[in-house]
Amino acid sequence: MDNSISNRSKPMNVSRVVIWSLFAIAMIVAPLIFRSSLALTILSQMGYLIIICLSYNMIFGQGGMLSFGHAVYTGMGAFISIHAMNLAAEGSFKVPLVLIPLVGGIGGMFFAILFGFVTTKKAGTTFAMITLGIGELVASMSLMFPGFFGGEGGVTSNRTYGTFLGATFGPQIQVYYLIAVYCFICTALMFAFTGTPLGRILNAVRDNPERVEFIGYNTQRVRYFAFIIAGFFAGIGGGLAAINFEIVNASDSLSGVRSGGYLLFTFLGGATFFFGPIIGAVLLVLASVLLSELTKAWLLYLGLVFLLMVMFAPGGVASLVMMNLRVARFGRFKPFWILYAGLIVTGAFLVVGAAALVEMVYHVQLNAALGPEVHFAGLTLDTSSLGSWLGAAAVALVGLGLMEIVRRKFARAWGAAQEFIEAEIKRREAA
Amino acid sequence: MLKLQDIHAYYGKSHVLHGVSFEVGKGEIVALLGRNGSGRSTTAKAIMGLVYAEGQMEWKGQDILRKKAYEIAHLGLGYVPENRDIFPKLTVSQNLLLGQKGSGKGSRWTFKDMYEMFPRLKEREHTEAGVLSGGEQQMLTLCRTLMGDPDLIIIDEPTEGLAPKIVELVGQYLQTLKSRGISVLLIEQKLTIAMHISDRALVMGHGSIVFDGTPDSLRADAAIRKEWLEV
Amino acid sequence: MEFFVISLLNGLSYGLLLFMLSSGLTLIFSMMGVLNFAHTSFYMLGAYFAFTISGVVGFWPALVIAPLVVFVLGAAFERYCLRRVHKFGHVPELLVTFGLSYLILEVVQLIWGRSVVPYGLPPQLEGPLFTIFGTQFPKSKSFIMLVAVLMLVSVWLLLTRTRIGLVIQAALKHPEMVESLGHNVPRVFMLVFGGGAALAGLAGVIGGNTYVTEPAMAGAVGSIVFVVVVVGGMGSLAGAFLASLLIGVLQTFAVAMDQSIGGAFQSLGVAVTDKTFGYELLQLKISQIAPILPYLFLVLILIFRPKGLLGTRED
Amino acid sequence: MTYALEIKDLRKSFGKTDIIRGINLAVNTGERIAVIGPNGAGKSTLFNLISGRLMPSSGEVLLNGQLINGKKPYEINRLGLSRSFQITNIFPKLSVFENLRCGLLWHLGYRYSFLRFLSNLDDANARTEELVRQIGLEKKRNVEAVNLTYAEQRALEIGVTIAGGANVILLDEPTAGMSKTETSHFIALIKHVTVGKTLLTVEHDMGVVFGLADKIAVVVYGEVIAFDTPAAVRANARVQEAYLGSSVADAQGAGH
Amino acid sequence: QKGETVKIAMIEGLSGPFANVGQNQLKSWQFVAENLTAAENPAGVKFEIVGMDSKSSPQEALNLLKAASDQGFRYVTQGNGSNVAVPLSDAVGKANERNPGKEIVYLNYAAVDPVLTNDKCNYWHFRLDADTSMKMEALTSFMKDQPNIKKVYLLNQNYSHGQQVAKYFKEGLARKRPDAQIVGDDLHPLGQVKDFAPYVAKIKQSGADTLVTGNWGQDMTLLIKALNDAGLKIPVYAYYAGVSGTPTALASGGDLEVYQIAYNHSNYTGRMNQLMVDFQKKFSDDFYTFSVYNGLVALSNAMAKAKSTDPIKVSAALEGLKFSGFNGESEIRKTDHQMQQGLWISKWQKVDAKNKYNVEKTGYTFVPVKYLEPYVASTPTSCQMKRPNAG
Ligand SMILES: Nc1ncnc2c1ncn2[C@@H]1O[C@H](COP(=O)(O)OP(=O)(O)OP(=O)(O)O)[C@@H](O)[C@H]1O
Ligand SMILES: Nc1ncnc2c1ncn2[C@@H]1O[C@H](COP(=O)(O)OP(=O)(O)OP(=O)(O)O)[C@@H](O)[C@H]1O
Ligand SMILES: CC(C)C[C@H](N)C(=O)O
Ligand SMILES: [Mg+2]
Ligand SMILES: [Mg+2]
Repeated sequence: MDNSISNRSKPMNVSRVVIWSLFAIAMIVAPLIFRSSLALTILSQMGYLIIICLSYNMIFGQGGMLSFGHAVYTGMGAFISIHAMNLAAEGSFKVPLVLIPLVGGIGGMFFAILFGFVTTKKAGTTFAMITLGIGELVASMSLMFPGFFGGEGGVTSNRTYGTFLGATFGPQIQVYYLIAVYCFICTALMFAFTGTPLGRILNAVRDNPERVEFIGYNTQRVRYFAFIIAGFFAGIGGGLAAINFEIVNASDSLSGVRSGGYLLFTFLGGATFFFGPIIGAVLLVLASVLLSELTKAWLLYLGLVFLLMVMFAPGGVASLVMMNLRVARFGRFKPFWILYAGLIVTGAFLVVGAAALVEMVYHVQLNAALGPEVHFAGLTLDTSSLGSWLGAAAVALVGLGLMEIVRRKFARAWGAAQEFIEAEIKRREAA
Repeated sequence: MLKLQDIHAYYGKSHVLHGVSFEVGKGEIVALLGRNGSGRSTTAKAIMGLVYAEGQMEWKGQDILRKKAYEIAHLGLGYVPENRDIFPKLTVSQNLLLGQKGSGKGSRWTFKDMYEMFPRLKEREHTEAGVLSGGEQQMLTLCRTLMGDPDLIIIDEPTEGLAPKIVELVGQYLQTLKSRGISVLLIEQKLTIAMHISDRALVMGHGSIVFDGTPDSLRADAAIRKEWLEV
Repeated sequence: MEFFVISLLNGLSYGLLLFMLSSGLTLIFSMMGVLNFAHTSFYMLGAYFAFTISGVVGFWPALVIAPLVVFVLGAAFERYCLRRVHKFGHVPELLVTFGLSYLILEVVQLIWGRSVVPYGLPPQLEGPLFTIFGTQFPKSKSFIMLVAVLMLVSVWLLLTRTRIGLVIQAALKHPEMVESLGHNVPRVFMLVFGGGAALAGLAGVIGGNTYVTEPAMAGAVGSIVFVVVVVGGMGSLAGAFLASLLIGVLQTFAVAMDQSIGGAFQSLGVAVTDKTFGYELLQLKISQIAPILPYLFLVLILIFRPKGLLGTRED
Repeated sequence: MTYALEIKDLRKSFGKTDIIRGINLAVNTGERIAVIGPNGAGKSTLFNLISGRLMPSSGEVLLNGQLINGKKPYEINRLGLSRSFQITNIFPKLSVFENLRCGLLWHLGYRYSFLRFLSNLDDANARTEELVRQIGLEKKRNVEAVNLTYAEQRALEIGVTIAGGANVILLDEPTAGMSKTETSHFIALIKHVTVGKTLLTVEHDMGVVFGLADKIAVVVYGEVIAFDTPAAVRANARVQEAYLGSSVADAQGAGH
Repeated sequence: QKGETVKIAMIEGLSGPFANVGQNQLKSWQFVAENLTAAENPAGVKFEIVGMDSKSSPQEALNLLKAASDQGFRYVTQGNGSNVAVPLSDAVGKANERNPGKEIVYLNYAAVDPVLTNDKCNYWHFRLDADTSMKMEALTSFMKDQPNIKKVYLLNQNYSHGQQVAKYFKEGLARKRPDAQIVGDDLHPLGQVKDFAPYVAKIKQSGADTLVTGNWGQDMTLLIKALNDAGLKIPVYAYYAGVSGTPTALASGGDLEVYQIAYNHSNYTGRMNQLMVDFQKKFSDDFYTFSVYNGLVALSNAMAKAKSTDPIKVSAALEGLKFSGFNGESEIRKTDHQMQQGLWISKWQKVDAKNKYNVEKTGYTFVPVKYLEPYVASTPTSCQMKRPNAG
């Protein structure tokens, strides 16, 4: 989990060992802290989505291939896994459950080999559009073949057909740890990939495909190989999803919306950094499971967040993190503690006020007949009284005003810090 | 005509020009010399409003410091950038067409003039500009800017990549411009040409003007040459 | 014969509908390189605005006003959102439009509700225009065809009679240079984006009452418009037109074809039963996949002719 | 004997325009050749044909006796020919070090490997370090290529070109855009890194040409009108008229 | 149990493309729960319905099932889409097996895939709607008596629901009207058709005099529009003509002979009419998901019978339960948990003096044409119900 994919020295240094250990520990203790069964499913989903988003970023962030059809490979991996589980339960294909994700991986890889052969011949928009076409085709066709895809209901299975080291994989916690182990290994492998010759040449192909041809590499091959490897990991992610839900369903697993989600959240997490997609995967689960539980307006918020994030932090969350780390590394972070606190407090005012307005609007639109009261953030708002509306608007406006003041201060301080850093870098270079 | 006073310019947070002052008169060819990285191209961009700058900048008595590039262009300043910036997917004639402002009527220059000056361009009229040879592209950029009928033209390293014979041609061409009353701010590496055709020479070093005088006096000033041009 | 004529007519009218939906996208996608995922959201907005406006002033004024409102929204979006991210490249642009499509959808649902709105045809467009072989051809569809052709002509004039197209293409490569040549690049971008949005809006005004006006209408045509633009060839209006007609006709005739691969095998004497490997695929009739044929077509075109039918660029 | 590079009646036309009109050229191993000629004469096109970027319309290109026309750029590169570009063409988001290392991975046999770490490829890393030093960018070792100055980028361009250890090297206007002093440094660098190799370079700077080349090929309007030692070429009247133009006042119509 | 509160989680697509239907049904549940009379609620419990948004995604639905279980819900309900129902039923079964003491009962009020009460039947799943095989059984029984139906065209969405409609219809017709001909059997991709004119041309060419379709949503309204546009006025027998939004679109289409096969129609009198009218007054929306009513009444009866709200006891009581639903005596069949009920053929026409209920304020309504008794619609099941030993 280095700051930049391109600058690195030996793969085993102290800070790296620390980071990976923290990652492992976080995965081990997370279910001990969040104990409800919903939390456990959420954690499990984060686990395999991390694999999927990382695999997506292998082609997107590292290979410059904008795909609109990644769900094809995760989905096919999932379908193949679930059939494998059913065969295993019947006893005709003896694979222990712990190896099912690999079956999914091979499935994903198989389809990557198949479709990648045509898609990776091209890059840029052409690639993007072919993947869009293939994605739509696969998604539409899957519904037409109930034999393999199980029709509307999908294919179900039961993961408890065997035991492994005493685990039946009935309880979610066991499944979580299975996912966590895979997540850790796959993350490590994909990270390792960034440091291999193929991984580096993939970056070169992203940056300047033409020149790569003149240093001995066939760009189509490079893209194709990377695509296949990404398909493998995508398939593993799909396999784990199949184990987690014990059902695979075309409308969920293969749809264009899914593919779009991988793209959006990988980007939101930060495609230029290896660890960005991990953040993206976490956000994806939180947004789709928790946010929609909290509010009916979640799609509105999601749209807004996207718009604002892309406009103001086009490098994703990861780049925000790295920018702050950079400031910290140059010992300039001190003034920002208070500034961030200020931003958060004023921002909270703005958000609470604005969200209250939004919630009231939604309430009026959807459930007005259930009475004028909305419960929001511990408050009860009355949509029939002007006071609630004005109050919320006032809170939002005050928040906005204060935030603008803090933001200006922040921008100045930030500018100063960057100026210092630039100068410092120049100085060090000169030295 | 053009007057710069204490111009500071920045790329983001990095401070590149540290107080540049000079003037260019009507019908004058002024050479702006200096080593790589001394800030000459940045000066050109600052004039055209393409980098953030502070200070005072006047053109025909009008303040142009905070104007947008297209406004500045409409006031009669033309700019030929150093990396050519041709539009590769457009044909040669489309490139020239884009050089025109408005309908192109009343311009001192027509397509015909351009093609007469560089017959090579005429031959490649309908070719995509991206496949032109390096030198052809250089000719195209010169012509494209002229099509906009500027009163002052800022040319950044025009002889770059041109065959010796064409370099001479460009020299003549600049003098033709001068004879039509157009001022030229010439940024050059090749001292010989610059010294040969210019009325005045400026030398830049570390983001400010370190010499301002006639080519002859520059020739005479070995110390300046040694310190700021040749070492 | 009868079936052929009617199908041809259906194919052309469907093709022109597709063109109407995608002409604005051609403008934006091919000239600005922006994969505008919100394009069909503007289409939807056009329909809803027209619904509301026609309730006040009648359909015909709405036909003009609604696209203008969409134009303003599109231009504002370009001005305040898209412009900011333009410098970061195509993917952020795409994501901003993605976000916008969410927003538009939610706002539409807030204002107009989540169901179909009763946006009907004006009396002048109700009923059939003519009847051939006992099948009626509705006025509303004829009107769509007319508008599509007008769109083609006006966009074509705009692109060939002005330098807008050149300015944009050039500005994508070297925006600063184009500005230095005296062109107000930001304004051109804004106008083009607004114009593209307005075209979508116009399509919505007449598509909305000929078909259905509901929140799902944007998503339903979301990806087909890309198919048209890409198949036609980036940067080619004529290509988009040709592609629309081709897809329309292809799909319409495909509906009539009940042949399947399995059937072909059988007529060659190869036995195909439900035990045969891939039986489900083999027995799929062409008519069953007709509506998704465009995607297949897209994939094939991109493999064998990445420039598209009439395109000139490949990036 | 076989030539390092041999070109036989090579032709190329774009549409109706003939650009390369029958070029013959034979270069011995270890020779340094400068290719000069008016703008648009076809020098870069010639390089594009040799390196596989363009397909010849007819004719043959032989690399160490092996026919290479019609091959893909990467195939030709694998056979030991490498080129640089007139317009800088590097990997902007990769660091100097990574740029150079990419340049040599294939030739050290690492190909598409994804089972070993770059950091453990000691031979590749050692070579890269050496290259970094050779092109004088030690201080910018970890700087992304976009952030280099123009001259540094040009140096990197050459570095990437020679990294793979190709025997035949084509450089297209390597010194363009450099000041006099930089140019002379650069020439020294080129000489240094191409010792024992076959070099073809396009140049407009006569100082460079005469300083670097063993022989000069003059391309005019798609043909080689002279291929000789510098002294002989300088004396050649046709060359003077078509290219150098020192005394010719009527200098219009370059390339004709 | 009297006075106890029974919380039911409604896991449904409440945002996204099917939100309008989901929102309507959530209101229906809440509305009926509030308005149950003492006779309808013999257990005297208070039902509280909480909506949870699955965005119509099966995986989200499974997450929500966990969330519901965490929050102490013991009853869940869902209906829109067998693509969610099948996984949900499966997951409920597994969860109950793995977490004894936290059993959950799943009331399916609208998902009609026969598989749910056949091959994939599950003890904890109860279906309140009639499945496709039953509806087609009833429809073909109706057609038996319609001599002018000679050539039938089938047009359906190409996925399991559409395929099943075609399959069960063909079976039923062959049995009951061997003389009638199927002149076309077309499947089109779900939600991909933008203009149905080519299909209409094909139908016309086939010479069909009747069209049968299971289409819903856009695929339904666009089909009707295309039929109208082309002036092809043959009777259409449909599944989902009355779902939110579709009537509005139908009405703008003009006069077409559309029949709906369903467990209800829009012109009930008495209790159901009262509920419909009140609902429309309160929400200015239509109450059409009557299975909600049956669901709550059945649940309350079962609770009264079991004298408990414990899901284990209640589900045992639900099996084979007989109660008085909106169509009179109804039964939840013990073998497969499929409610046995009568079905209606109703016709889409303008509101008149006798049939006053104005659907979606379009001026149209669904007028009952024929009632088919439960035994007519009943179909056999292949379900091998696995019952938990305890309970
Ligand atoms: N886009 C940029 N961002 C940051 N710094 C820049 C940028 N462009 C130029 N610089 C820096 O500004 C300084 C002056 O550059 P400028 O291009 O003006 O020099 P120049 O005199 O034109 O040199 P050259 O001979 O290379 O054209 C250099 O130190 C250069 O590194
Ligand atoms: N793909 C192409 N299509 C059409 N014309 C082309 C193409 N590529 C090159 N040309 C033309 O071929 C001629 C030779 O170009 P080339 O780049 O080889 O010249 P050059 O000798 O390198 O000149 P310079 O010294 O100016 O770089 C030019 O006139 C150019 O316009
Ligand atoms: C639209 C983008 C996905 C690609 C774009 N044409 C480019 O490669 O520059
Ligand atoms: Mg410069
Ligand atoms: Mg050249």
